[in-house]
Amino acid sequence: MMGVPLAWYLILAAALFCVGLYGVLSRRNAIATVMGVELMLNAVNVNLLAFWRYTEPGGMTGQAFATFVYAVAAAEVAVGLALIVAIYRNRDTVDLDQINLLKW
Amino acid sequence: MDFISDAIVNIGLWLERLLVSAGLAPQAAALVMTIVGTVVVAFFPLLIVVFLIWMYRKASARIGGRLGPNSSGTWAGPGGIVQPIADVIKMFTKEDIRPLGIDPVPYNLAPIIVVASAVMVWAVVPFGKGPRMIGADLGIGLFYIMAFSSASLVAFLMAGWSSNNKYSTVSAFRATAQLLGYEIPQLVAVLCVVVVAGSLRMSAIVDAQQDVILLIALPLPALIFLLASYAEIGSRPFELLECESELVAGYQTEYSGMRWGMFYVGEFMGAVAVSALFATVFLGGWRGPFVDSFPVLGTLWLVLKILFMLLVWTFFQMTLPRLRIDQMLAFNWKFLVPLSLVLLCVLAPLNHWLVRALPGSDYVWARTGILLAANVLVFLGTWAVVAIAERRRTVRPRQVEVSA
Amino acid sequence: MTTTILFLLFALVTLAGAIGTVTERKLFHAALWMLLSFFGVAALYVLLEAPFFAAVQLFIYMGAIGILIIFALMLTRGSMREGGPYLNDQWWLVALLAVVLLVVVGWLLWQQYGSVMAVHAVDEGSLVQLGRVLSEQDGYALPFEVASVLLVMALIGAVTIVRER
Amino acid sequence: MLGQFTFVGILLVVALLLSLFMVGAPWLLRPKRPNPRKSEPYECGLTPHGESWVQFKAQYYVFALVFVAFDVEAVFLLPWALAHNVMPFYAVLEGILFILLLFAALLYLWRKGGLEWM
Amino acid sequence: MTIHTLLPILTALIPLPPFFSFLLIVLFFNRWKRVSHSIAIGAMFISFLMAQVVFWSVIGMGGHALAEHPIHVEIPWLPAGATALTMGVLVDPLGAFTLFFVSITCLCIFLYSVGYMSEGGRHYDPRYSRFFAYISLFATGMLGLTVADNMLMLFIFWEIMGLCSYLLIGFWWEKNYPDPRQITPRQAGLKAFMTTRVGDVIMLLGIAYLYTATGTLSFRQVLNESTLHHLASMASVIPGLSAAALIGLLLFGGTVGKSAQFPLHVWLPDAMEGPTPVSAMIHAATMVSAGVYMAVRMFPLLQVGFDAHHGQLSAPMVAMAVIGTFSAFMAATIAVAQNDIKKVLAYSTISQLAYMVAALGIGAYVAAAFHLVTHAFFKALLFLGSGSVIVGSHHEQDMMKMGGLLKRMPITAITFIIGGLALSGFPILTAGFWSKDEILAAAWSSNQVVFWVLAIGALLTAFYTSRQICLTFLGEPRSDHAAHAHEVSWTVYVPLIVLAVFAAGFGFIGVPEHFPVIGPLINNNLFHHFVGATIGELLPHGEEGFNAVPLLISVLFALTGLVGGWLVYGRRPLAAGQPDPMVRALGPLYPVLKNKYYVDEFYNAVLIQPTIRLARAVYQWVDRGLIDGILHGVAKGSFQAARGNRWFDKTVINGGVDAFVAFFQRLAREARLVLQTGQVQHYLLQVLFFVCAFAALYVILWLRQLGG
Repeated sequence: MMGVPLAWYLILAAALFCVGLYGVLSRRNAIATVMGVELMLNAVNVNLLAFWRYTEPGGMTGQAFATFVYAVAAAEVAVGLALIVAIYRNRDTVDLDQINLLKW
Repeated sequence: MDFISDAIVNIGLWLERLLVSAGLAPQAAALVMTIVGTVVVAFFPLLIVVFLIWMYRKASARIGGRLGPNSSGTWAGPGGIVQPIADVIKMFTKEDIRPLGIDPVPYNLAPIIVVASAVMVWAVVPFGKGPRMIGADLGIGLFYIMAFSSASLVAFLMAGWSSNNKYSTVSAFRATAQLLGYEIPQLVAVLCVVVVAGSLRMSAIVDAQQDVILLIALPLPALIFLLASYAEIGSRPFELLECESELVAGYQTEYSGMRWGMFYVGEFMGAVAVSALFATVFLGGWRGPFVDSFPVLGTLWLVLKILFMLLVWTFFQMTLPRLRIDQMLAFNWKFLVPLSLVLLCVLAPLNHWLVRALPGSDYVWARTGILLAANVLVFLGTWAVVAIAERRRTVRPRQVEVSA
Repeated sequence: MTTTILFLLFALVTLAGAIGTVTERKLFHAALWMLLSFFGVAALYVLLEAPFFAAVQLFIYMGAIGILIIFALMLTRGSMREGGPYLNDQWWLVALLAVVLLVVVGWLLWQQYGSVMAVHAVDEGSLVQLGRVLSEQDGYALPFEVASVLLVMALIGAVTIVRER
Repeated sequence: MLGQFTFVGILLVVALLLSLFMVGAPWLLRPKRPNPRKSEPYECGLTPHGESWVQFKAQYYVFALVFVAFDVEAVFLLPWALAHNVMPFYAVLEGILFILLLFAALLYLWRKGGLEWM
Repeated sequence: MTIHTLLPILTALIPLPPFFSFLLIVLFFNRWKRVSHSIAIGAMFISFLMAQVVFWSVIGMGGHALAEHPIHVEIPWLPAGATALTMGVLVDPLGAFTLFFVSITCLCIFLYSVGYMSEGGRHYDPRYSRFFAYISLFATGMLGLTVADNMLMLFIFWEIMGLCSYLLIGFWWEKNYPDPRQITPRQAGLKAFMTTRVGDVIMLLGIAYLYTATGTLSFRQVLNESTLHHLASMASVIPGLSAAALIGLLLFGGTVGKSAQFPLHVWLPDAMEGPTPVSAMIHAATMVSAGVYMAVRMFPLLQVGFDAHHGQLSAPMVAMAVIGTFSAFMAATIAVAQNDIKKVLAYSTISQLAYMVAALGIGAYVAAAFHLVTHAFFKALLFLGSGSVIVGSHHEQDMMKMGGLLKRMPITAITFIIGGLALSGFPILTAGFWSKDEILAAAWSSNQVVFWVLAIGALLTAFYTSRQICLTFLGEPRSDHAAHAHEVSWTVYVPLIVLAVFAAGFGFIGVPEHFPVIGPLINNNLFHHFVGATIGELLPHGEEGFNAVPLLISVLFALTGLVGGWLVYGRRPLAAGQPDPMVRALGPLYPVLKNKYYVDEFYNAVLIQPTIRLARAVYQWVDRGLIDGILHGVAKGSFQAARGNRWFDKTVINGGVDAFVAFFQRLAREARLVLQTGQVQHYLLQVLFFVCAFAALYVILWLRQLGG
């Protein structure tokens, strides 16, 4: 079957990544930033699977790494959101502009 | 004769030939046939649902010592068989009220997602022998079903959130907390099936039951799967999605008219889908007597098995009381999940050994027997543990119900 | 041809969902956009002939992570209810830099992989291979276990953080 | 391979059309007599007060967390369960170790009361 | 050969028991104090046994055999495309000895902690269980680092120890002092973490460079002839430096941070805020030793281009020699002016480690390793002894308030004195003598300047050690606390006795053959041959002659220091409230003393007075002023640095430092105002900036490559 070049997938992934990056860096709501992070992780997986399909469909490296990315994503979102909820409970806000504890 | 023996497939072939002879390109003809197939597959559950609604009413009325829909009335038909049609007409012509302050997009999207995801399940259910009797014989069939049923969760949240109503939101989140939980034992039970059947492909799972159905080899996973699935579709005894007495009508409080009807239909479709799944995975699907000589019988066997499972479902619905939410979560996390995980830990190495020790089809019964024995042992062990827990619980009353 | 059209369609869905996610003011709608984007990605996986990952995408991202995010929205719903900007003051700079990055990287990728086509066919039963690779010694046995440890840590840690006692 | 999924895709389209029809058809047939009393949120007949936002228990979230962890675990186990027949025995045991690790986490939460409905 | 099949597994198991005890305590047993300390000690004992089994069996093998076929096993754990990151264990002679002393000292410290943290069972610390969990993890880090067979694993365990040091130094985080300028445990922990982080980042750069240059991180693959030649011939990004030299310098940065050498040593004295077992753990058994251990381990890389005969050093060695020598001297001078019993030991730790670094700098890596081991024993002994003193005299740390403890805490006193003698290199009888003498001998034959500075350092060491002993144990108690002091409990003094035995006797495995009388008597320089075999074939062999001159000088200096200290403090014990005579030496009250003893006068004129001045100056300005100024400057604006800065203009350094400090002041303000807003998104934005910059750079390079 006639397919599309690998670059299309990669560029799509890059676009997804940049959009997610924008979300992470520009939203004030912490949970919205988590959503952005999820988009970026998806971009990573698209890359992995595209490379798997186009370069080594016999091998399993790409799929294995994609699987691990799922585990990492789940752990990340679980802990991240838990932190956000905890912060909300203590400071009654999830507005990143008001959370500036990251300095000493 | 042989046309009759495999009627459905032959009709399909005949239609396709007709199209080709009418001058369509073969690919186009195949495409048209695919579309026809999808339409058939999409309407099959609806038809069963329409029949189910009647059956459900009759059975529940019998259980409740009532009469249910019957031929009283002018045109309700013998035994009120036409009742569902009347319901449908009523639904379509009912005014539906869009309350103030709702969030329109999710509000309207929710019922669509419910029905659509309930239909999608049927893509991989084999209706009979051969590749033409199954919509898409995916390599990941069973997991595909899981995926769609889990994606349908979003619909409840959308409905609950968008309809500006306390009860809806509370029930939506309750429902989700519950459904989330019960996906785990369901999936692990499926994993037990995969371990024994050696594949996720629905047709392969059916073929694995050529000699003996999986229900005998895996009674415990079957039970877990059934309970978890009933919880998934939110029917009693796990009916917390809309518990009339506590949360008016749950997440669908603000729905009315056909939108409400779609949730209603979606619920029944879920029941049908679960029954079909159980029938296919544990009861041998379309397999039955004479099916090899008369493949067309396969569909009949399947439908019969589905209807039987639906009767079981109705029985559950009508006889069991509703659990409290804490009981329900405890039942899942403290009973079903550990049990299913232990079961998987036992079955995987056991089967790994069996396929090496007793290979081939002539040892099928031996393998089945050993697996059954393993199930029984695990069951007895669980029984003992639960009994001990019960005794302890009598000493320490402040602890949540362990077994339902 | 068909695959090209389908790819463009799915890519459109994915990107639309993504852009909706980051630009939508209402967080619940943003989450729904995100789910749409996940769905598009799943379709892309089908196009990449990795159906298992398509299902996993639905199963984990829509069925688990999306739900989790919506739950978190519900828990912190009191916070952002009053109006006011939903973007911080550096958003335009970020947008500029993101576009620059996209252009540069995209151009490089195009130069590098513009002509790479899928030549080999995917063999059936790659899922079994994946299972073997994941749990056999010469494959990823250790990361496999480490992943489970990671999940345990995340689970216990997150629950400990979030529980109100 | 993709051929299998053409059916799924078309079925998705058909299902969406079907349910759209189920939403759309009444729109032609049904009567429309809106009325402010009719269209206010239903609260058992009382007049609704307050907004629909209620502060939710973190416990919902805790269960969602446990779910996510086990969900991912199940996904990891699926290929393992498929391949358990063709792999050496120690690999099977590795999968079991994987399960037991999360099982330990579950027991830990259980013991710490994380699974109680407070 | 079954032993080679069994030992690797045993070795790989060594770090695990403490880790499991950490998990068990943290997850399940953090309520039951006794259970948790039993678990921790039991686990440590298991790994101690395993370590001893490994050690003795490889000793039986003999150095060269082991160096040829070390215990080594590795498995790939992350196939990353072409190359796979491996993890594995490696025990060569060096690792074997490190394993030996680490396991012993750790076990002693664990046992000791029981008595210390519960004050002999009288009053349990509220976070008792947590403490044992932390030190278990700490032991895991050190044992794992010892058996690691590649740079990446070493770095992982290295960072684990960094974390543990942070947690443990700040263990009593709730403690606050009335004097705001006194550092609290919280700040101390943070300071230690941040300061070592500076070194670790540099080291990580080195590791990355090493990986890109060679494609592997495994010690055995890096440290062999061919790879080293390859690295030596390869030019680095910095003109004039070979890749080997640059990597070596970067890695040495890690050592500077972890084992507290000159620019980055400031964290170590403040680390005394932690519980005393922790100080022992960090300063003797594990962490600072890890820095030197890494340097010794990577010495073949560091010494590339070293030629003993023409006395030509490689760039990293020059750096090590300079920094080591300077640190040794500076720290020794500082230690003389301390009154806190633990601070003295802290500075002496710095100077002793500096000895090792300097020894590496002049190519005597066996001597460095030897001193590493002996120092671990007697410094652990000293710390535990001081801890025993502190608990025994009800948390009194000021030596001026002690005295007369010899009668009240005899075991502690005697073991402490043994440790002190070892530290000051008391001839023949103590381990410290042999190792230090070996270093000095090597220095004598290679570089006179190094030798003399180190020798004077040894003299100061002996002096402040005897000062400490005299102030603490001799004379009459100078406070009620000291008056009512008493031995704590057997868990406290049993480890002391064990360590005392090693501090005294361990040196005899390292006696040079040609040493008069004793050399022939013992007749095998076991340690030297065994450890020397580790990388022996890589090193140019200098002839093993015996030279009496450095020996005599060092003995003379050590005795001088000891006697001097005793003369100042021991012969005429201070009374309560009486100020330190050295203080008085500066003031008008001084003549009283002067009139009595000519000896005192002599020492005051020649030795003590300049020493005090210098010590004060160095301590106050270099330490508190410059270094802390710079380090705090980045965090909280650096006024101290400004003062130090002004002072430096006048006296010590020239305008270079001036500009330096001013720059950091400005940077600090800028950072606080602009860069450091505390909002994560702003930080990420900065990251994005650089990402875009690098992307642009890449494009440009790529285009040029296309063009050319």
